[in-house]
Amino acid sequence: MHTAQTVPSIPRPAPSSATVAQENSGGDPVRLTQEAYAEMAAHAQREAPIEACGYLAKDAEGRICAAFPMTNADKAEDHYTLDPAEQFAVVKAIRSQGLRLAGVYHSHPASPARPSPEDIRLAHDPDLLYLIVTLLPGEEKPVRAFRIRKQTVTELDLVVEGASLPGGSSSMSGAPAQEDKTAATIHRAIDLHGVGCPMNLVKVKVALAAIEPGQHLEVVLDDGPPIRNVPQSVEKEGHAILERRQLPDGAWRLVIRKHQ
Amino acid sequence: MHTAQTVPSIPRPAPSSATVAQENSGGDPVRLTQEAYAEMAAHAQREAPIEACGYLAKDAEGRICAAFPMTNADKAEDHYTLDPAEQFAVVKAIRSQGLRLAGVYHSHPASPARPSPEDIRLAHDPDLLYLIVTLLPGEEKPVRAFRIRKQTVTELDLVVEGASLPGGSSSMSGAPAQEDKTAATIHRAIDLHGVGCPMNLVKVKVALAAIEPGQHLEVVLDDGPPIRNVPQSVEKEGHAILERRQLPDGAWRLVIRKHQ
Amino acid sequence: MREFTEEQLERYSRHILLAEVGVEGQERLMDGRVLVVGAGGLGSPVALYLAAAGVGVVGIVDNDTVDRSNLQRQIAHTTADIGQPKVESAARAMRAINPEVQVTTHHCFLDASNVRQLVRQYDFVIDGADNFPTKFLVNDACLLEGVPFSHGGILRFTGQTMTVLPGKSACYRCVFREPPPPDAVPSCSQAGVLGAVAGMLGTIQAAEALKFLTGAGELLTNRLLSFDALAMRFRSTPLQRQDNCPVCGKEPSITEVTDCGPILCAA
Amino acid sequence: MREFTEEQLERYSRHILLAEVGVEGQERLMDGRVLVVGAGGLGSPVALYLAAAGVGVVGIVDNDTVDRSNLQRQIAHTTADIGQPKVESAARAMRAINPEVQVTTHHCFLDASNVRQLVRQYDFVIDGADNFPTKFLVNDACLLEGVPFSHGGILRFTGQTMTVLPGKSACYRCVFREPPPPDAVPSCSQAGVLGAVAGMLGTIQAAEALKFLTGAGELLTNRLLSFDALAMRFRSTPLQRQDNCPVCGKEPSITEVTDCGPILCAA
Repeated sequence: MHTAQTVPSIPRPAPSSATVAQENSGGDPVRLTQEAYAEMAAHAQREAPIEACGYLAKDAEGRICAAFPMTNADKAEDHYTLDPAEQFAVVKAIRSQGLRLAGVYHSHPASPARPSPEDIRLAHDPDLLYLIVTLLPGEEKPVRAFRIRKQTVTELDLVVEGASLPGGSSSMSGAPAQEDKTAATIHRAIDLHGVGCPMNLVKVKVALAAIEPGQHLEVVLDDGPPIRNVPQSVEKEGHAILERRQLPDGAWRLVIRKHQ
Repeated sequence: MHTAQTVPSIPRPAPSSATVAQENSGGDPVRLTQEAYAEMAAHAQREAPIEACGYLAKDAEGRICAAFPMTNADKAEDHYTLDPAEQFAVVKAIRSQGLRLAGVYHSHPASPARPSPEDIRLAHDPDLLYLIVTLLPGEEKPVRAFRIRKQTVTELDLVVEGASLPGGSSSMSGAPAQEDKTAATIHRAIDLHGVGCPMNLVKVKVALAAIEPGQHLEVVLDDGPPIRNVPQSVEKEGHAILERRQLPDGAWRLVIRKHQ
Repeated sequence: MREFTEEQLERYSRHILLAEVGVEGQERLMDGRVLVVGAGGLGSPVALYLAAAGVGVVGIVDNDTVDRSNLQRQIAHTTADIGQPKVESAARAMRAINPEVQVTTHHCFLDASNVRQLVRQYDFVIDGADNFPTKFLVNDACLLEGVPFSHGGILRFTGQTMTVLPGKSACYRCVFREPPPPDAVPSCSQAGVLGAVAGMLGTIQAAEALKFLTGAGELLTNRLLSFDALAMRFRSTPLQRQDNCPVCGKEPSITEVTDCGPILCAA
Repeated sequence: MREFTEEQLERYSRHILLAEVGVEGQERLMDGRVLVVGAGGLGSPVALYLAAAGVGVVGIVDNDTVDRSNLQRQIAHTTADIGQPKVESAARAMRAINPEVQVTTHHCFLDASNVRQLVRQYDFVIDGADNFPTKFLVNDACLLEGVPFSHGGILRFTGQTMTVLPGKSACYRCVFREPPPPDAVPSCSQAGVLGAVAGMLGTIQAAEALKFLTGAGELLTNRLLSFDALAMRFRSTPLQRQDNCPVCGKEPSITEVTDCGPILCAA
């Protein structure tokens, strides 16, 4: 957190490719799950034209599997500051899910996904990854990953995986939407937009009670406590989460198979 | 009880000495405590001119120590029937106090204490004593004891004892009254006539709380459950019962010394 | 599946969230029928918690009216209820908590003439009676009718409870055989009880009823749970069905309920 | 000695009859002052039984209003009370049971700015809070002010409670040291609780308060009483004061209460 806490709130000029040392690391590529990418992309879209920012978490295999949208305390179109008040909570949330802090992401709503001089100057943590998402249409790489050590930027290869999504797509052509195809036949669906904890879990349980064992329930849950709490409670009662992906509006879509 | 239950409810003529075989048993005298006598006498006075009747109980030493006033179901001036509905309850009460049934008493409000022909004819239990109390003034023997076997009456010697009453009198000159002298100085007195269980014990405890340890509380308690319950509860809490005697109206007077 | 209204989901959310209760368990509660014998120290908390839980039908049987001396522990009644039938007062409190619960009041003495036809209308019975003859009457009627029940008793600072599944677990007579002679039950000083002790025991009985209806957990069968609130110690005594139990043994001598008043029985 | 009215004697007769309470004990109850923190699942039965017992002054502090989801277990409130401050609703129920009790309502959050001045006005505090920061706040304030209290917590089918005599017996921090990190406390599925479990724990806490005020029996000090209502098993774990306890140890690091919100505390 000391890294993120020291990100200062100063304006920075538009990104210039001149200041970025473009090197390829040559090592293993950075792996990013589709959910995490979708979360970043959706967040960037929600916040545009303001820069979106947040933390990234990696799982035991080192794969970046979750993005944690945070508040850009600057509320600016060309720079960002992670809200210090949120940093503790998010790092705790990451740990509570058995994940580790992997890096910081932010968006460039109107410029390519390359670090600005300030991005470089203020990147204090040599172990963190810096991911940048651009909303510029037609960009070949809408998201890029960098390591920044001693003011030197190294771009890393980035692979977006759909591994946790059976039937999911690993295309980078935008955030996955609810209408994406899925292998599972949905027997019942409930939309819990705006339904907080713990009533959302109550409604999931009621919906599960109404289908047969082995059948599938589709649930849309709000981001934040709902997505952090409900799936784990559902799994604890023996049901399986078949799919879990973020929607463009930040909410999450789950497909739950009722326990046999 | 079978004896008492079969006492029929028929009128009988005034007692006639002619029908009574007057013999002295020559054995040990019947011993009667002052409390038991006082109870019978008080009951006779309360009921006059109706005949009073009830059971008598004896303690482990064979002494008649308690009289249990019962209802004369006939409500007549010259005959009596023990109310059958009360008989079970009274016999249980006698047993519950560790006593045994000793006999039956009744009063002759306007004639001497001698069995009438019906008293003899209807006395079925050869093992019970039959005591008769007279209210006739100036009688030498206001209470007499008889055994009646096969229609034959034997009068037994009768001694009234005051043994259980410290400072009590064994004179037969009427029932002991509340104003009798006692060794204890009374610091507070409460009259619980008509106050049932368990409120009587509540009030005794309140009164005891208001005096100093070692001081004396005088309490008047109703006969029946109150006198059976309250003293034992008071003793259980460490207080001492200094005196306990029955009053002419059947109620009981206790003197309690508050625990130190 | 029952359709829950939004209000029901909200009201019962804390039960539905429990894995061991859940939607099905709450449905079973709402379909359940429990008879509470006695609307006094034990019956008060039982009645309130069963109502709160949304048990479908709660019957209460009690012949008493509210007395001021009840209010030190009988929390279903208020000062304004003094003189009114306890079943009415308790029913009012239950309906105020949860208007969905159907409360059936039986303002009468439970006796041999009515106990069997009453208990057989219910899935579970709570014995919150304050006297031994009624406790044996409830035991015998529940055994003969095959209705599970929770026995409960309190005295001063102590309480004891056990749950009986007729034919499956030890019954009250397996343990206590018959009522004590009435004169062996001291009536006066024994009337004292710490108010909260009634609550401690009644809430355990309510929990047993909820567990029975939902099927959650392990009931207090073949165990007598007792506690002393003075020392705040709890003890569990293992029990067994007795072959020679007069009501649930191999050759039962009790095949019909009988009134067992304090006088007639003791002879 | 206090003069009891006839009505008071009747109302409190079942306490006066107890040798361990008696007239003096009932007077102590009537002179006693108890603060109930939280008018929810635990605070409800506590408030009702303290009122029934005639405790002189009962304070209740709670910032919440009655929600339908409370009614499954919070028996001091009714359906008609939904939306009203819980302290008002609980006070109404208490006064209905016993108009003699002076109920003081504190409709506010308990925090570092008010907790010490609040607890010091009472003889005993019941912790019926539903969150860890408040439980630690109550512990620290009671320790610093020397006010005995009962800790209580419930979750699903379980409950735990201990009574703390500051400077004499183990405190909550001797055992639990500090609040768990907020994300270690699962918020959603853990919201479930069997209604009667709240009653079981609250009535034990009420009994402890009554024992403390009357001086009867042995308090739950240096012991953690816990139970699992699913198995209906109770357990008592011996505790000891800890020399290195941050609030009641030899070199306490906590000498003032601090607000310990879920985020700030977790670092």
